[in-house]
Amino acid sequence: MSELEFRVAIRDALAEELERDPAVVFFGEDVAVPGGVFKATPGLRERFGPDRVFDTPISELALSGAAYGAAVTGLRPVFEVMFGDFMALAMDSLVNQAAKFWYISREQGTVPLVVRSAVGAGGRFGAIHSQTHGTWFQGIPGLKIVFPSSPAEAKGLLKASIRDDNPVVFLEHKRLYSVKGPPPAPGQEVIALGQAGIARAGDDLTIVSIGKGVPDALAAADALAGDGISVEVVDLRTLRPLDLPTVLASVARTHRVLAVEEGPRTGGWAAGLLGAVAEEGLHDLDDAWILATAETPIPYSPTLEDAFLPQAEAIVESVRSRLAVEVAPA
Amino acid sequence: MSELEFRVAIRDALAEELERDPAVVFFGEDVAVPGGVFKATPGLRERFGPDRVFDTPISELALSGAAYGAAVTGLRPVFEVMFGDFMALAMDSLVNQAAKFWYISREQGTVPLVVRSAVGAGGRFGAIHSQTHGTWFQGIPGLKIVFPSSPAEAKGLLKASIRDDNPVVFLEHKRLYSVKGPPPAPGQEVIALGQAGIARAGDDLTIVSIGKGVPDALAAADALAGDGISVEVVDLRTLRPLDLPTVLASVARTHRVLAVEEGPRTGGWAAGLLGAVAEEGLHDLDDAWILATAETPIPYSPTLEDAFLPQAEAIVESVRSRLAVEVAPA
Amino acid sequence: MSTPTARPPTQALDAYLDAYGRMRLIREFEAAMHRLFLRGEVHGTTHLYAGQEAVAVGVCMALGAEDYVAGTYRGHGHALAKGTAPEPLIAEMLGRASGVCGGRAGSMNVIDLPHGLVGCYGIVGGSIAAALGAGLAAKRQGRVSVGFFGDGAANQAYFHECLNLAAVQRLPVLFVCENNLYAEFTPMADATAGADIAARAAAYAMPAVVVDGNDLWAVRSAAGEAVARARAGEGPTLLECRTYRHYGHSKSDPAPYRTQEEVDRWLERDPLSRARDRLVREGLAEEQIAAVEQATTAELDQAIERALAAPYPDPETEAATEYAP
Amino acid sequence: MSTPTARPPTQALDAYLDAYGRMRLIREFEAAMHRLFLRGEVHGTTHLYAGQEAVAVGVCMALGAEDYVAGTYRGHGHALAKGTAPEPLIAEMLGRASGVCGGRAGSMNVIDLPHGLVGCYGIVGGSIAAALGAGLAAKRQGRVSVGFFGDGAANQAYFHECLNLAAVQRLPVLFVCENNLYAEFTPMADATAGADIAARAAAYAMPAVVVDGNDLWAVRSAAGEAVARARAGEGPTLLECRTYRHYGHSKSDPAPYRTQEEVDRWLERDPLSRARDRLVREGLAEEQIAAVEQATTAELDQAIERALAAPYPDPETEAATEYAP
Ligand SMILES: Cc1ncc(C[n+]2csc(CCOP(=O)(O)OP(=O)(O)O)c2C)c(N)n1
Ligand SMILES: Cc1ncc(C[n+]2csc(CCOP(=O)(O)OP(=O)(O)O)c2C)c(N)n1
Ligand SMILES: [Mg+2]
Ligand SMILES: [Mg+2]
Repeated sequence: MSELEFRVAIRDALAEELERDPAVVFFGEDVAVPGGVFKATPGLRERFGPDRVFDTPISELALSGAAYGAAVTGLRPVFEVMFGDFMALAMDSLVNQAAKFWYISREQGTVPLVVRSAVGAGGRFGAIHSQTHGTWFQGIPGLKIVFPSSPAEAKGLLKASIRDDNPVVFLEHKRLYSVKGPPPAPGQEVIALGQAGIARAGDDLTIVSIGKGVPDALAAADALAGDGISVEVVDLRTLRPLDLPTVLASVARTHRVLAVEEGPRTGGWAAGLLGAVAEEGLHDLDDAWILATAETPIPYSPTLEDAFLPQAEAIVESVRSRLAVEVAPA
Repeated sequence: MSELEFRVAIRDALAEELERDPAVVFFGEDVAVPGGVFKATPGLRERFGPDRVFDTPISELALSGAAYGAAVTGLRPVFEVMFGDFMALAMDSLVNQAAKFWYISREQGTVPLVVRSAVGAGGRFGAIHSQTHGTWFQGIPGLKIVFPSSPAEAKGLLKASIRDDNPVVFLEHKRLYSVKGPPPAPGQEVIALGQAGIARAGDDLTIVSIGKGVPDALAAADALAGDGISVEVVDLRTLRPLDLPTVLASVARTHRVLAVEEGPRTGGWAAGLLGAVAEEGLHDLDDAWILATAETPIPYSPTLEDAFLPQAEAIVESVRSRLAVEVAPA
Repeated sequence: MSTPTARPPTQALDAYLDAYGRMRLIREFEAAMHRLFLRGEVHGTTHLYAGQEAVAVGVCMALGAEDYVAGTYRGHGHALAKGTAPEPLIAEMLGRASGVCGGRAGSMNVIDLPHGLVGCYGIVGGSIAAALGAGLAAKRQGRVSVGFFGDGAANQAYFHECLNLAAVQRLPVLFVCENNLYAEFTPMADATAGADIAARAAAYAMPAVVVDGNDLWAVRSAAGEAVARARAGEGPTLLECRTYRHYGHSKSDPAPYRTQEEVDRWLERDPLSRARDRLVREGLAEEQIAAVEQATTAELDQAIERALAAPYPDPETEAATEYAP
Repeated sequence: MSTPTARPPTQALDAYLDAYGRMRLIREFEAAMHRLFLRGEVHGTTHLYAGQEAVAVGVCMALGAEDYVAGTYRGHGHALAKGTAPEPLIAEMLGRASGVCGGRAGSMNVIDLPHGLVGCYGIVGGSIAAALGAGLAAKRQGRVSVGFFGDGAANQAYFHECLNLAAVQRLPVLFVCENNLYAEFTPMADATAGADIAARAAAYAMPAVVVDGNDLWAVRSAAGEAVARARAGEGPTLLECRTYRHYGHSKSDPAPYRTQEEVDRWLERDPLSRARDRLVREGLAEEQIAAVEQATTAELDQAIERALAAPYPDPETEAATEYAP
């Protein structure tokens, strides 16, 4: 079966949901006529018309507010905030309007909206076009935060996000757009939100990651298999809600967990995940640690950015040294 | 010696720093002529003049940008964003300008600014005037996040924040403004940022909290002493940087840690702290858990809000049940 | 930018009598909120609408039940004008389970979707965004959307981005600025460069009208024209309604920044008595008006009594979920 | 809003010759960046300023070394115009340790405080905020502050809140909108209600001037007047400079959305050749101009050579700290 490119998976998910439900609309900066700066959305305007797919001014806050207001009055808006870094401008409406509505209205209505953004470093885009904003929103009840790791997940999770009746913050890693992979398996065309996946089974160590971190962890697992270390890779898929049971079940078997995050250790999801694991599964745990980025902004220079990122080699290195340390005589 | 009220401690810190350094300016919505909605800043405009202390339009993003631009060109701005909930509107300039400048400019200049906000629930202000925004910013390298727990800390930490050459997000809990306490002890007029405090020494359990959570934890510790449980209370004071060594040293002695956060468990600082403790001090740890709020927005109704908050009684209850569970026969 | 003077009613006089009744309901409702706040029954803070009744009521007269309204934290008037019943609204202020939002929202954040009240917004400017978004849906549904906001909100990011986007998209939206001369304790002119909010619409080539916000007929007629434009696909309009709040900004504000002379001048232009006088001038009998007033008072008294008798939500049984299923 | 036509130079002709040299430097710098990008030496993305040189150079002619400038991600021209040396600027694009920011910032985020370049901003509208804040300091320091931004930024929150606040505070700020008719791939008029950016200044009672952004003399004179107002304590000014970028939006953009006819029309109005012609008309000798051109080319060639020879930062030895001490 022909391979699916990540950016095409995004496009197909949008097209299928626009087709399926006339309430779905899609808008953003340069997404319609130009088809998006990452070429993810060409052709949608031509197919669904300018009333349902349109370009907007550079007004992230208004886009966020427009999506909220439209979502509580009968539409299912999907909008793009080109780079996740710009989500700081769109935050108020998501946090203080969309995320609150279902609860404070006492369930009078739902807020079915999705905001898509390109995130992540490694593209030499510098400190203000490379951040991953998931953690900015992880502590906001009412929001869901989705971060696919493969083309099949991108399609299945975006379709589920558009069908979800809650506001969804959807992250697309820049370095995944050109990745090709198998299309969704039968029955996986729509992937339930809040359900982590076991990307690889193993016995000695659980590596938990999300988004681009998952292929990196899988590559590391291959290398570590050569060392005789059997790694289980858990793909979180969503940062909120967090599928703790799947992680706990894995750790209960492997007794060791490494959380790999492309972002700073302090205030990141990785530390929070280990905290939750410690709270629930402390006595299953022989070791728990984090591989994250340095506590600085993201550098531009290739040498600095490469060293900054927790790539596959860094994961391998971290596991080897941590396990060695562990067995070293006290 | 006469007691110091929290709001007066804030005012005194501002006045002393405005007096000490002509580069310090202070602005915000209704802070100058009206003296602030929490009556924290009356008299400053009269004393230092309208060029240094002034009221502004309702433009949180511009205030944040103005503070950043002024800070990199020679001023030391302090500005108020009335309620922490509104920080979502001010986020972009703090995250994408102020927090990045020192690093990406390769230390060409510093960004000495402070943004003060009233935070926290319990005042019946509802879901959009009761949030604590510290965790929204905890994952942003370059920022410092300060959250005092007493009048003396409010004064010492605000003075240190104004003298600090980095952007500081300063949180003031609404339910502390009217609290009175001893003024700063000699030598404590300025409290170094990034240094947690031992609010109470104990042997059986470490409770870590910050801001209003500290007096709550201290009240709980008193009650638990009656049960023969000796509680150590660690006052974090800053969420970024995080003083992990102080927490680890305490846990190394007590072997049990409870993190109390007025905010949701998922994506909160408490889970992240326990994760860091697990990473560094797993083998010191007999138990670790979190007392946080439900994963919903903050309710208005008194009965709902009281049940929502991790108050002293809830802390006592949590400790009693967790320790009981622990000693129960398997 | 034109300043229309009040014109002959475009609806039958009884519609204005009915509207006067609603203005009166809002006035008495706010007086009751004030009393209940002092009694400790209303919690936290509350922002009273008294003095501005003609704006919400006059605009809503021009709307259908299915049209959308977004109000502010000073929103009791917006809700009552759009059709929210007094009892669940009072109960919400009191934090009771029978509140329109079950006591979860409170005074600043009331939501009543069944009556087209998309929400009331604690964030200054938030109502502008909600109205913009509702306008996107309204355009497809043949409805219109209204966002109420204050003079202070005209300096907020939302004002600029949302008016521009609404104009670009030609959305059926009324942006209704209630210029009551103060943002909290700050005089409008001190914070608003140019001190002319209606003039800001020109930046977006959007039509704007300055209206006497204390004249029910003037508001109704200006709103009617804007609604007609919106329904005709001609896009958004900015209405600047000049008005005044009778109370301080919020419960805790004695409003020392306003001169007695200024307050008196505005009390002379009280929208309620002006509406009443006009109804008499237009030929309504004193008894007719008095009957409406008595009915209003009776309705409110009963609503308050029922609301006060309602239970608080029980945290044990309250089945709150983070997410919609 | 007045549209001044180019007037006799207010500075000696050699200042214009010097300015022409800087425009030429920018033009050749951008051509070099383009080549180096295609060679894989410049990474990520880059936004070229070619075609807009008269704006940055004309405005900076009216400034002193101590005045502040905030540029955009299309900022190479802003930096060079304000005095940043070509070599450290190129080295920054190349990600070398000798870059003006040590290779940490890259093309979109250049900072050069010693030359008064507060920063270049990857966030559309960010330069407006930086200029506002620098204006707060500048007012106390007797300096002025300039924020460059594009037509697309006029729809951003920052534009509205910052222009209003600058006007309220009467800050010495020039808001310089470089209207090059497109925001990325979107025509200005499609996203900007009213399609008149200078007119938006009226919303804040702020003076605005529309300038031919491809005429060095016109830009210099309009900027000079605005700077004079600012220094005199008369507050901010909005300059809308009509101009055009010669390249696509960024490295990856062939700009199919622009007609060849439109491109040709603007190439005829190329600011560089117009400046050169005017210098000749004003009586400068061909040799004088050629000498400057050769010097510029030589300076740039040497800068490129040196920058290419510089090492990349070494992550091992790079002692980065999260915080200032
Ligand atoms: C974004 C934001 N900033 C500040 C506040 C605090 N605040 C509440 S009401 C208010 C004044 C608003 O004035 P205006 O828009 O004129 O409305 P009015 O209260 O006069 O009806 C302010 C500053 C807020 N609620 N939201
Ligand atoms: C807040 C924000 N939104 C979107 C972008 C993506 N983006 C980069 S440049 C650009 C177009 C800006 O157009 P304009 O302001 O006219 O400047 P020009 O590129 O034409 O110089 C956009 C949308 C951004 N960098 N920042
Ligand atoms: Mg007002
Ligand atoms: Mg442009």
